[in-house]
Amino acid sequence: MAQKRLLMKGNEVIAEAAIRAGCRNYFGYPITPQTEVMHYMAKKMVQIGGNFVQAESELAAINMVYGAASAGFRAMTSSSSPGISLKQEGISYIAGAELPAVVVNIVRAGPGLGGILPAQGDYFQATKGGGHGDYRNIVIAPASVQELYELTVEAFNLADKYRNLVMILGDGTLGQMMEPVAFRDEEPIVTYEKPWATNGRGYNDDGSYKREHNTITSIYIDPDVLEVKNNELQAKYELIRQNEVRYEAIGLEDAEIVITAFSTCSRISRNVIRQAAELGIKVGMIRPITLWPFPTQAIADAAAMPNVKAFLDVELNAGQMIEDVKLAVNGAKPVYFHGRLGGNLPTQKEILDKIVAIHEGGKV
Amino acid sequence: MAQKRLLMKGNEVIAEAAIRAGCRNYFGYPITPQTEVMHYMAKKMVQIGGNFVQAESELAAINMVYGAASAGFRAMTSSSSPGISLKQEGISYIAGAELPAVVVNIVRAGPGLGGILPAQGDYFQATKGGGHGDYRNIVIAPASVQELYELTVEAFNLADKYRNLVMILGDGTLGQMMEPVAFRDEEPIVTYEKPWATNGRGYNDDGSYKREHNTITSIYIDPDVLEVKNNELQAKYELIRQNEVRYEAIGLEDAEIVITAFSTCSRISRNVIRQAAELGIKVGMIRPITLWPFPTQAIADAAAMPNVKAFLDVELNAGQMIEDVKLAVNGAKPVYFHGRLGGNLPTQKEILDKIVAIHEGGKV
Amino acid sequence: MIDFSIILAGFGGQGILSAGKFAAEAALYEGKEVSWFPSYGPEMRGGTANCSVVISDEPIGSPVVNDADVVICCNQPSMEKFEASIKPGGYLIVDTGMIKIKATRTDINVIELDASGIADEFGAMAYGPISMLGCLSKATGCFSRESFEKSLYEVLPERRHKMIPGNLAAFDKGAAAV
Amino acid sequence: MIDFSIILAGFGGQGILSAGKFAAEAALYEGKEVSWFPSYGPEMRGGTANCSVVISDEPIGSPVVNDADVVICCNQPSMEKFEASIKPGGYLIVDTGMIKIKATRTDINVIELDASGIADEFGAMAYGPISMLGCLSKATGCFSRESFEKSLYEVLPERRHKMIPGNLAAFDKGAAAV
Amino acid sequence: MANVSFNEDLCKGCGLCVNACPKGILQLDKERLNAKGYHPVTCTDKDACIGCTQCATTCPDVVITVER
Amino acid sequence: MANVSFNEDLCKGCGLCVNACPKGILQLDKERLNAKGYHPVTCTDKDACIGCTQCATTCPDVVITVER
Amino acid sequence: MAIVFEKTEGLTGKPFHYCPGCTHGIAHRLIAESMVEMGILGTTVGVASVGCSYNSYEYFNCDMVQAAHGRAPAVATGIKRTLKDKTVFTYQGDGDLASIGCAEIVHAAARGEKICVFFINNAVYGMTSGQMAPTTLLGQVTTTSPFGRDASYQGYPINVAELLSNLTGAAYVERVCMTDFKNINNAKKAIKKAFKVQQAGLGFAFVEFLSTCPTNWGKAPLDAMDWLKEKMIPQYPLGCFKGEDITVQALDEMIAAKAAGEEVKA
Amino acid sequence: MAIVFEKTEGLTGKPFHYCPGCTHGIAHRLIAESMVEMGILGTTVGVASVGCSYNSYEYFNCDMVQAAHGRAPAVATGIKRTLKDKTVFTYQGDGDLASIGCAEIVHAAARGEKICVFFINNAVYGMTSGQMAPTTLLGQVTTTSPFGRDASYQGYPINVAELLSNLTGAAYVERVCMTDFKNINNAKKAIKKAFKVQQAGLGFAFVEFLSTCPTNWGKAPLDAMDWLKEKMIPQYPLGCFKGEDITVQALDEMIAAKAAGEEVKA
Ligand SMILES: Cc1ncc(C[n+]2csc(CCOP(=O)(O)OP(=O)(O)O)c2C)c(N)n1
Ligand SMILES: Cc1ncc(C[n+]2csc(CCOP(=O)(O)OP(=O)(O)O)c2C)c(N)n1
Ligand code: SF4
Ligand code: SF4
Ligand code: SF4
Ligand code: SF4
Repeated sequence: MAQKRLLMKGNEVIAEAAIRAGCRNYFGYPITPQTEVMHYMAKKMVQIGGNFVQAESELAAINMVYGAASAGFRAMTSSSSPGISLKQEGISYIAGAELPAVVVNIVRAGPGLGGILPAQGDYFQATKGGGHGDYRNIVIAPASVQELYELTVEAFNLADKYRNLVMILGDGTLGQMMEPVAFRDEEPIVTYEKPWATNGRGYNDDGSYKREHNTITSIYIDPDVLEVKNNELQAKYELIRQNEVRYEAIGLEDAEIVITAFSTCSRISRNVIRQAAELGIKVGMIRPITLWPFPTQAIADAAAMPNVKAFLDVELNAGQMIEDVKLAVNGAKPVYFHGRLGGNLPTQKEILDKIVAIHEGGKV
Repeated sequence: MAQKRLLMKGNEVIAEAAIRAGCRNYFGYPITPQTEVMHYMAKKMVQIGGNFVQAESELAAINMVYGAASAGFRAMTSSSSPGISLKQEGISYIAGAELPAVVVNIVRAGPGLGGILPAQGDYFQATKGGGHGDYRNIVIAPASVQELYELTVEAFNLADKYRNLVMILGDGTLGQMMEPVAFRDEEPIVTYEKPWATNGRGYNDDGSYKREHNTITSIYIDPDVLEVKNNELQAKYELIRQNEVRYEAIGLEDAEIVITAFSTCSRISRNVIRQAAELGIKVGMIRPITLWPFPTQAIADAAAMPNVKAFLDVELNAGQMIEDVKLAVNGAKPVYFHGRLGGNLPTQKEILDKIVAIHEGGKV
Repeated sequence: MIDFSIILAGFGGQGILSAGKFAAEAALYEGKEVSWFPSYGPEMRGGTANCSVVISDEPIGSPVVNDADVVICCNQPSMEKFEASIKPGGYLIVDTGMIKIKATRTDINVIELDASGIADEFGAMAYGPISMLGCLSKATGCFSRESFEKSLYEVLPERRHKMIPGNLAAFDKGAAAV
Repeated sequence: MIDFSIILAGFGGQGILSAGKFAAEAALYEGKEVSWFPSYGPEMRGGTANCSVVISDEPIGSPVVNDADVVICCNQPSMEKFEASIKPGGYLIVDTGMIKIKATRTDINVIELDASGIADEFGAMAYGPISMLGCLSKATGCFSRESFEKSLYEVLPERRHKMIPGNLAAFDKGAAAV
Repeated sequence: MANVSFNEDLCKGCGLCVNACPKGILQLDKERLNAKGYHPVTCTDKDACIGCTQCATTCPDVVITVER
Repeated sequence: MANVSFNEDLCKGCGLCVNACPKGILQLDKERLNAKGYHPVTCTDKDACIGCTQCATTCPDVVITVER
Repeated sequence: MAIVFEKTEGLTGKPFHYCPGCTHGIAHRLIAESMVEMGILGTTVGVASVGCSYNSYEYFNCDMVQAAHGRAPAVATGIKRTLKDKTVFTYQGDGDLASIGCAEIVHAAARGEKICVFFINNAVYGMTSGQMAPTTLLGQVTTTSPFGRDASYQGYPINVAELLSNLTGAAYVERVCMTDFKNINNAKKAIKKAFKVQQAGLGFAFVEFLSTCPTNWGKAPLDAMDWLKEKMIPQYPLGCFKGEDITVQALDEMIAAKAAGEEVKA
Repeated sequence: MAIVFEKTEGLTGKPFHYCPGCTHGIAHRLIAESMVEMGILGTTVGVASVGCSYNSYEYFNCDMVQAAHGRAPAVATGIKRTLKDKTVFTYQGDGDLASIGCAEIVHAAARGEKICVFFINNAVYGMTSGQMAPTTLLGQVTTTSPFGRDASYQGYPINVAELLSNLTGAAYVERVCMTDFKNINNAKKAIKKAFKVQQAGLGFAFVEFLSTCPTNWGKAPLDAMDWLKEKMIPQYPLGCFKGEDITVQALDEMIAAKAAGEEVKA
């Protein structure tokens, strides 16, 4: 049974959700606008006997996660854009060593030190690999505080299930806002055996070892071995692509224009759909919940629908997810773009104006 | 006049080219397979009175580049995949502060510590932004030691011209191989004024300052100001897209199949074209020399040619540039893929087999 | 009610952010969708503070408010900044104890209240914004006095329940001014 | 000649990499396209060394050689590893001073030479691989003795020119064995 | 003869100068708020100022100018 | 009574054990190469071994076993 | 009457955004005044870091570069190596310098990089709202040590001046505070000495300023000053840890000799 | 006759890939033997780093994690915090630990992280072919100091043991070498003491091993040993820099008390 709705800050909900998901190991370094995740953890972990370490840097934090995950424990870190850039080597290592881990990026405006207000400029970094080599993070984009909670819990399950890094890609809006959240009485935690964990070989009663030594590594110096390893990784990613795509589709059945938007932009767009309907323009939306794996098929299917005349991609960046949208649409319909930069959010009016322009401009 | 052809190692040629381009500031941290760039610089810079600093890490190195570039000097660093991941924050800062800088990535196989043999698994990282925020590096992919030389010189010009980071994306093959290189007697160095450089305000004879204080920064805490700044950046990127696309096109006029490949893969593919011709299959190639800006138009034009029936993208990764190829082709023709991972190179035979399969399989 | 939006603004330490939370809690108590969003932008260290509250019967779009139905101003810089953000027909609630200038717009409803006076009277800064919530509730009905009261009991820890009567009194004083 | 490919392999320190460079330099002197590529892979610290040299009239494709026209082996592990990489009709040049096993393939040309014997005779390890270049040149004509000689003058610094006669003599001894 | 003056709008009312003044003639003006919303410093006895610059040296916001 | 024996194929001919042996009875076999291509260590006078383990302790490649 | 104290031209005049009573402002002014008094404002490049002073480039009236969090010493290295005859300094907080930038500061010191580092130790992360810093005192409550810093869980404070003074490349290391007239004047002397150590080419010069953060300490400005004196100074004693023996006169002579083109032996 | 010396089961038996005469192998064996002799091979997790010993996880017969370059102390922290009753060590070279990993080692020590760090100082980067390390001696020729390390250009060697011994959280810091029977046995004592310091919960334990790199020093193995003795030891004196007063007996008592569930006061 769902409990009462509490008004809570997004960042704190992430922390609470992680704890509910059984995560007892948080390693982080402060940065706006995600600091409340840390503050919450700093208090709670001490109270419940978990581990909270304020690392000396984001690099150290991600590598502490690497260590705790190697030992077989649920572990997480959180940061915001510049800090996430610093974690890229570590993220690539986690991919190479196939460790389950959860990383939260409450994105702020960049590049460089940039600003501290919300943005979605780290989409490419998160989904295509900001680190080196061929790897994929599962990337989840919640759109409300309630989803921050549910999807954070889910993130830990997915991480363990696939021995993969799961990134929660939020933006400053989600992290800083308060919204009602209803916690469940019991979390749907799935427990996975981790026979690979490096937690000590252990001794039998006769003094012999319980098992051979385990090793966690990402180096395979022989290219043939590394190629096999890489192909296995790719096969795992294919499996994830098949099983874990999540998205929300609204009003596709009669939409003339389909908005693609995630997280904060999808919230604003939802209101626009209502407004457009008042103007007699039928607008639908596909909201990717997993940014990777991307809902390519859903978008391709929508692109094949005769009622759908165009797509409008809305992002808090200069146009990043739009590439994945276009790859899915594959030329079948035009794809337009509206974006805001620097920490500003698009208004409903801006988006509506764009919709009207597309609709009227004979472009539909 | 071009001088005599000398047999030189790719990595050493990069270093020599940089020096010829007027770069007197090298900051780096050792990593295979690019160490010879450092070794060459360590010796040469001392001999010619330039600056060589072995930084304490790749992070420090990129930030030393940031400093030297701020002061108005040509500066560079080089590394390989894991080291480049560590530079992502710095790269994003360089983008935000609009500093000219050259970064060399002699790519090795990943993810994680991976292997030390050649790969192209850092394509996404280099071209879409491994760091945070909306920015673009100019990314150049030489395919021979001679090109390593010429394009490295060019990289410094482009960096200054656009106040932008230019990345030379090579792979272990190019860095480690020796090939003939013919140096020019004189380099086509373009000198740009840098009135923005933070090199001291200077004093007039009367003790007054020569100018107001200059500042180099990437933080714009007001979102409206940052949005303007971001839009200016995007406008610059658009300009670069218009002016600086480079590619090589081979045999498109009658090609049935067009290979897209860069660097080492394009070399191997060139031989395949010859072999395919012997089998009566007409194969052409578009070889991007700039990976960003990407030769989207050239590929779109080829996709529109009636003789072209399909594309085959060949890479040393699990399929990265293929996304840009598909975005350019935009559904007009099928795009196939052949890739190798882990440090292995595709053989001519593998590629040829793929060509034959596409050709025969009625897929063309 | 769809995306009814309120901006509260003033100096840091005046209790602006808390007042916003109380408003959101009260509406939540009524089963509404609510959001609260702090300004954590450039002015953070400048001594000013503001937040947006949105109340709605539908899932809320942007929690960041550009055009507000109501703006509650507790100091002069806020008034200069936010008066323009009020939708025509909306409300501007002004702490006349802090703000000496007058509203310039004529297409909005202006409610004046000596909130800082009330705060002085009740002995703590935080009562000022609370009294302005009284105006808000009375003028717009975006949440009721009952909900405000209930939410106080919900939100405040036991040991602080003794402060509830004071808060209600301040609230009522504000409401009385409308 | 299109992508004529040679693998040289042996222990580290035997002069394998340098011999490969000399071969490439000699072919370059003849106006050919050439490439030289060292193995810098897993075996780096294991005490073995090998490199690929490609000589061609056309721009060279991959400098990494999988199927070689010629394999020059200076120790047993190399022979075990690379014998299979020779194209049918290609050449295997074996240092019988170091390698006690016999080639197993019958579809290739095997040239045996006591290169380490020659090296002992000339007083330095490096002469062994040089003598095998003599075999290479003579057997395949991928570069001439003249080019080899000229390239020695080009590549070696003046102070080491005194070593050229010895190198040529070792080269000739190898060539004579074909 | 000395004079202390204040760039009042920069004052943040921190009181460090008040504490630093050996003559005890500085005080925060609890009656007024400056543009930034702080109670600014004020000099209660201009004539008593000895121009020692201790207040100015201690002020983190470079509010104070001293003449002597 | 002591015995020193070698896992010869692991030996890299570094000579550290030769230097460590207080009896001077170890030597690299310049006549032979082991599978790795090194001249392996050999004991020139097995009977003189006192089993002090100094060679084994010094060997970086754990080549040597000592019995006593 | 003449003006005996006014805003230095070493500052741009833009009002500081620091909180009331925050001594960042005093440190800024002292550095700015020193540059002007030494006649090097026009030949100095400063490096701002990430912390409350992230935009100190808007205040210092010399050329300024804003550096990534912790990397100011690397940025300064890049500048100083290219501008050997200019003066280069960094301005860094304790989170920036002692935590994320630990490797950069240790190595700049070890390299004997000829830069000045001005280190603002306020025992807390100011900008990001009061998290524990490496310099946070045992028992001190912060947003990430809500039950007080506990050595067995969060480790011990790092005494940066002492640590760096161990490195041969560090020529001058001093710790000062800005609690009162005398100490403020001492702090300025240390700044000037640091600049001179750089000008004389002796190596790395480091001044640690004990500084208040009234906001995140949750204290009124004057109480913060008291807390600094009572709690911080016992953990972080004031004084010169390296280069005490180098006199200003000796420095001046070295600088003059250098200007005259002579080789200087340190 | 009984076997008095044979390969320990603490090693997997996989032949080392190290160069002839490289003392990485000795350090490996000593650590492995110590774990077996102390009965902790089954309860220990080791962290390999990036350097010639990158794949030491193939040699040590305990559970092993391979860490990113320089980050082994952070990885070890993540492991130790989750496995409080297990023994955790890192094995790191001087490039790894003293250069890129400088922040991580300083902070692990400052936090008093209850781990053992085995630091192989061979004054050079081995794996990547002989570049200068932070520990390279003045005048030493390397591939990146081709004219010899020059203090004014490349700075001074860092004495890591001395540096870390400054940090309160470092409970035990010792420097050893492996040049001969006696020193090798001393090194093993230090390893065991370090493990015991961890078991007793006293904090961070650090053993620096002066080690040879014949390949990159360009020296025959025996000459490398001589060079180490003649050149390295004067710069890096052997000895205990912290925790000398802690006796093994005292440690054993603390460990026993801990096992008996008593609170230990350091
Ligand atoms: C890579 C990165 N990590 C984290 C941050 C967030 N951040 C900004 S300032 C700061 C701490 C500043 O503290 P300190 O250096 O002590 O300076 P103070 O604010 O106290 O003056 C942090 C963690 C950042 N901007 N970049
Ligand atoms: C991030 C990163 N930077 C650089 C490297 C390349 N690298 C591998 S080992 C090494 C140096 C190792 O030297 P050291 O730690 O002294 O160990 P040794 O090899 O001497 O035992 C370097 C720089 C890397 N793998 N990852
Ligand atoms: S010290 Fe400065 S800011 Fe503080 S009260 Fe005095 S004048 Fe105002
Ligand atoms: S010490 Fe070991 S590796 Fe070296 S020669 Fe002796 S047995 Fe061989
Ligand atoms: S938060 Fe602290 S350090 Fe930052 S400006 Fe305010 S008082 Fe100063
Ligand atoms: S390179 Fe040096 S450190 Fe590495 S294995 Fe060889 S001798 Fe040992």
